[in-house]
Amino acid sequence: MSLGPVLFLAFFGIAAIWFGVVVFRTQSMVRSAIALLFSQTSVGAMFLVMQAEFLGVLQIMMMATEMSVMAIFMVMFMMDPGGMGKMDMTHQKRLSLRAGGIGLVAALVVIWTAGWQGPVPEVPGADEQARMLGREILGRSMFIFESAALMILTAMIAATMVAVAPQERDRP
Amino acid sequence: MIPELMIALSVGAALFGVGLYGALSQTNLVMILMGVELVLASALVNTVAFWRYLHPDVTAAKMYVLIVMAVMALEMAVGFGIAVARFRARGSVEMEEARELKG
Amino acid sequence: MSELAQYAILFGLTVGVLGLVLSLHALARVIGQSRAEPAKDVPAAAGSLSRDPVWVRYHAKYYGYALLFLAFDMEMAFMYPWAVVYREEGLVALLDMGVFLAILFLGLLYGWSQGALRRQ
Amino acid sequence: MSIVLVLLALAIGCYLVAVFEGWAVHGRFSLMRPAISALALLGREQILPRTPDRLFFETGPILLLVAGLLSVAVIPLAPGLIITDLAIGALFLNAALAYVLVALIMAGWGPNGAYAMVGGWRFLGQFIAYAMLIVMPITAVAMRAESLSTTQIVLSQAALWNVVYQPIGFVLFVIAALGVAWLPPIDLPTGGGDLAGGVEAEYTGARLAVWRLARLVIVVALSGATVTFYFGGWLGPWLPGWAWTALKTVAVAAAMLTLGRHLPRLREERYLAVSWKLGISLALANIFLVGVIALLVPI
Amino acid sequence: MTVLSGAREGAITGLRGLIARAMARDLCAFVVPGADVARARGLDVGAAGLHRTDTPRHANVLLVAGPVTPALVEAASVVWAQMPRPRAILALEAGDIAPLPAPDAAGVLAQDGLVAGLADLRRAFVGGAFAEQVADFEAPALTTQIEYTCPMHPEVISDEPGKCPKCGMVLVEREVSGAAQKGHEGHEGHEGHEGHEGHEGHEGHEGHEGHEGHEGHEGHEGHEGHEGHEGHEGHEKSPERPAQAENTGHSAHAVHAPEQPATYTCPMHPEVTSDRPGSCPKCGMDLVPRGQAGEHGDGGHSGHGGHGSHAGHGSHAGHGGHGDHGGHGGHEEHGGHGSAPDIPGIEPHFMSMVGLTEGKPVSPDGLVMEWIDAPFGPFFPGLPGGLGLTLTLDGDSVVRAAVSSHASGPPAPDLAAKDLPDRLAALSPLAPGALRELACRALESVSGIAPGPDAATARAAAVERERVASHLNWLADLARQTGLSWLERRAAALHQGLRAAGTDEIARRAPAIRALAGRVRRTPLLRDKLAGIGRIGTSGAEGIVGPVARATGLATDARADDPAYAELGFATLTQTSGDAWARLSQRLAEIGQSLDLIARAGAIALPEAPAPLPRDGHGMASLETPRGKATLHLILKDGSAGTVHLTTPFAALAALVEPMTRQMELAEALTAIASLDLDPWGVDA
Repeated sequence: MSLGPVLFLAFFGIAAIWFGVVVFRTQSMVRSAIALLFSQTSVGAMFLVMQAEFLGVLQIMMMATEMSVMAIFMVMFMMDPGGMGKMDMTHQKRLSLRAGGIGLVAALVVIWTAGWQGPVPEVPGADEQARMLGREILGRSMFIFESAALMILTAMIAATMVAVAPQERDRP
Repeated sequence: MIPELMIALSVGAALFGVGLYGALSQTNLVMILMGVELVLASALVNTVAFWRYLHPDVTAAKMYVLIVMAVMALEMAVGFGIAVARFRARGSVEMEEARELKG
Repeated sequence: MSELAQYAILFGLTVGVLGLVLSLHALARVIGQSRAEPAKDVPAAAGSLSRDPVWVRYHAKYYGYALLFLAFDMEMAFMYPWAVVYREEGLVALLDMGVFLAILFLGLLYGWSQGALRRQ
Repeated sequence: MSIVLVLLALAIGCYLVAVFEGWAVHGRFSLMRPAISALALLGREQILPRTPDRLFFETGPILLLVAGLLSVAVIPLAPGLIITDLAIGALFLNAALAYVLVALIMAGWGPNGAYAMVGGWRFLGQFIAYAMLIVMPITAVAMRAESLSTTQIVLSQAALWNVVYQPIGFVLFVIAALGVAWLPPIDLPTGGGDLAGGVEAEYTGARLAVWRLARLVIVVALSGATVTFYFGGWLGPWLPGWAWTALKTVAVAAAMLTLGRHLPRLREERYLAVSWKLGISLALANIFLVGVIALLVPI
Repeated sequence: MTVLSGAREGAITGLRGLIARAMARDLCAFVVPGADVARARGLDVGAAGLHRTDTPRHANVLLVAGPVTPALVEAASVVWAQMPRPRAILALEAGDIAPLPAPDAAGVLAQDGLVAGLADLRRAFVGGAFAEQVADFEAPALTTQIEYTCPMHPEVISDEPGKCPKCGMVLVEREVSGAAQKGHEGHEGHEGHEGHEGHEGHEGHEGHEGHEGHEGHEGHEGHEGHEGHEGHEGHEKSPERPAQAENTGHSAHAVHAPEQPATYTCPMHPEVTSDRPGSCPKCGMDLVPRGQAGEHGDGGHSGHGGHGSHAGHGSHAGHGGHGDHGGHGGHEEHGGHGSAPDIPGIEPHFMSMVGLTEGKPVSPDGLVMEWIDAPFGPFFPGLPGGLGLTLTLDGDSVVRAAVSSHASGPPAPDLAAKDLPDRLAALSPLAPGALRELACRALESVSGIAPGPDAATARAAAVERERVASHLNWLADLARQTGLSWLERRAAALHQGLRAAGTDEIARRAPAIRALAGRVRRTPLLRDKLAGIGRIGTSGAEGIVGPVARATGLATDARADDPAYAELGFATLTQTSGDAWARLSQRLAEIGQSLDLIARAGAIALPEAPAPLPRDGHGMASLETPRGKATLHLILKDGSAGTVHLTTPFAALAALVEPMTRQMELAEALTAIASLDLDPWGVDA
């Protein structure tokens, strides 16, 4: 093991968790969305540390755009998006805490009891990784890739169908 | 014992816990989506960690990550679409009120 | 230079920017502090004092685009790896991506026809 | 060493762009003015609006500067003269530029003022308009270079610059770049006459100085990216490579700054509609054309 | 060594001295009352080396260009307060500008004065940008009172912290300026009471929306002690209140009661108030006098605005019959789902978003959002200076617009007939020549002396010159708004050259002006930006005048009946489409036409008051000003003007704003408003 990756991994990991907690603790909805964004960005940074460069940068980029869009929807649909009223927007808190805690503990137990063995393998360079992914898309996973397209198509149609106001009068 | 893997997996577990708490405790549809996003992020972390420290030769793992990312985006698109529709119909995206109005 | 080192440099750059900004703020602080005066901290609004908070539920009328964007944006996650192997894969890549994009474009056309691509 | 040189070049480039912008906006050419303005800004009070989201208000300019600087980091000045030669540089540039949006939303939301907030959310709409137009042309560029590395992209243009090879992509990329840097005619979030400063309306003093610096860095980054992707980077006869990059970058920045002054500000609705209905179709056509050409002609 | 009136605290040391010198060379001005007025008064801010800013935050100089009205001085003091120190005032013949501090530099109202004043200012900055001791800037417009309001229910206003009676949220602090606070006490508190009183009578109004509130009330009675109803509890839990707070609502009520019939309100939207009858901007219903509305007031959602504030005040505790209605407002909100049983899992705090959105106005896409009122005046960079514009924004679109004029002064008391032309010309810096001509014509119509034909054409030429100048000035403003900086500079320069030019000079400059007009028409994307914006149909255009009317195809032009113009071969030009692009084309065409008219007239003469001034009589004159037909009624008594009644195109054009901008995107709405070329000066003289 080398110290650098471990430190960075821990740093970004803690950042990701901390921002993730902030998401549900802040009163301001925009803050909440931006906190989620930075949580995801930290996850992306962890990918970078884990030398999954393409995925890391992709995560960092996609989440910036998606969470910003999320921010506007938060502002549209949440009461008091500025968080000035300091209101409580949660329910079944105890149950949720318990569920979250149990999930966490169970996962941790599994992680720490399972014996992950072996030396850390080397991974190819980022350029080669991107190529491998490209070959994967065009080769073995071609159908997954095409079904992703169908998935996106379905989502686009579904979102349009439910969200777009019926056109009473067509504006130019 | 691979410390990097342990750290990454623990982070994944923590994100999962936080996301689960959020998804269960929030009253608002949009906030619930945020919880789900966190849960999915934890899945991403775990997958990448397994790929990196156990099976770096399996490119399909990355394909899986891409698909999960797509799911995150699509879940948001559809979720917000539903939020818009529900808000238009009911004037609220609170889950409680949705239940309340059903009766 | 290893890839991790490169990202470390970028991280260092970020920290450096933070340092730069902080030192600029420190310099500005040396020059003087802001004086609290009546109405100075009210957001400027063309000569009217408008103290009402504006953090309200904001009606962004481009949400039709935003929803389509969320989905459509994913396409590029697949396109970049595809682009780098495009030449070595040749016609297969063109056809494969052609089908992919055609499907997506269909979604776009559907959104367009249903009026998602306009101010709501 | 190369890092310091690139940062130095960046500083000089920003200064030149600032001089040029002063010329374009105020009609006066003054080499001293940006320095004087910066000094004067430092001396002004830094007002914090009442009931702001202070964290956002402070972070906005910093994040903007970070985003600008990180996007500069992958632009090669010459072979070897680059801050970090990432294998996925083009994607990284894209990712860094996405944080411009985040910075503007933060800056818009932060001060709790009407103009700023409208400006911030308006920029989100603008982003939705330009986002695909910045991604898809880069994909086409990467197709030709068979790599996402900016250095490789420059090298792939040795025979023919991309501006000739894929002119549609170039036009779309420039339109998108104007949107990223909110340069006129796409300066919707700050539009002087219709939002009175918008997102930057509440910044004063050192914060405003940082904000303006960040904006300059972004302009330089975008013109640098345009040069890298479409004008063959450091390639060129007679002069050393870095000089070519610098010259081209400043020229592109000047062109971008001048172009907008002669066009009226776009309507947001229009920008969105045109980008999505026409722009995306053209970008896809561009990819397809480049794909066909790349299969037929081996350059 | 003089110290700036807005100096920054701190001794001048090496670093601060350096910065002060840098500031002296980097002056950024916020122009009051506006760039258009400054230009019309002969100032070229850019040429003087001053950088014009859009927001006071980026400025360090407040440039007061010429005399301003008290309302504008008040607004200027707000701007001054919002500028970061060190800041300075440059006043050019501005007269008394208190409560603003004395200007740091002053000068004559001309380009020379501006340049000289700037030189003074630079020296003042070098020496006095920092000072050991500085005083706060205070002005009546800036004083505040603290009140507390619910973020979700702006109508809930309380004098002290607490929880919202409707939703249980913590009330947030809000500052209101002295004037606004008065209004709040008068209106809101009053409304609340009206609502209570009207309650008894409201059975009789079954047909009205009002009875929904009644149902809500029933629901309340059936739900005594409902748990989720924080507000009610909160109200009952706080019986002890400072005496002062307790009185607020009531005293306001008492004081304002006599004013009752003067206000009109909408039966459905009691928050809509007006001092004139008319129709409701939200629903289009006819407004009814306030007293009557009170009887229905319970149903409308801000009827409970009043209730809410009372609950917040908690002041009916000892109020006998009224106590009952205390929480009523809150319960109305509840009425919407009053039948819902208590649901396990909902914490007591749980507030209803359905209640929050119910009954609120719905946008065309069916979403109910919150609206904010954003001021876009009086000093908004892309609009005429002095124009008060408040837009109610639903996100990025405009749902309501209120136009007012901050720039019209009180009518002058007795006015000697010989001063009339000068006084009238001083009313509006944007069209002084036209108003002077109008005054002279009115005086002539009293005395019955008509000018000779040559004099008449020369005077017409002067009006035409002003028309060209005014249109160029407007063009510069439009360019500013649309971000065409080259056009702004070019139009401003041509405007400066033309303002006071003689016929030869105009003939020399005419080709450049025509070339500019041609270039504007060909500017890429400009047509795309303006076409379809702010379209006015001919049906909705009754009563409008000037280029705006002509751009919609109405050939109304006071010049058509004028013999002097008939001699010059005047023919009315019109456009058909009636949108912002048509208005631009119309004005460009009029610029060309006016240049032709001036060339044909051959001479320019400013009007003079008729030689033997009439002493008594009644006169009336009208004139096509650059913005449309203005009419002056004049009754002279004993050599002084007894009654002066001036009708400018402002009112008719301002009335267009509201219907024209409804549901428009903000930037488009502002463009549409700018395309009207409103002149807020001299409106109610």
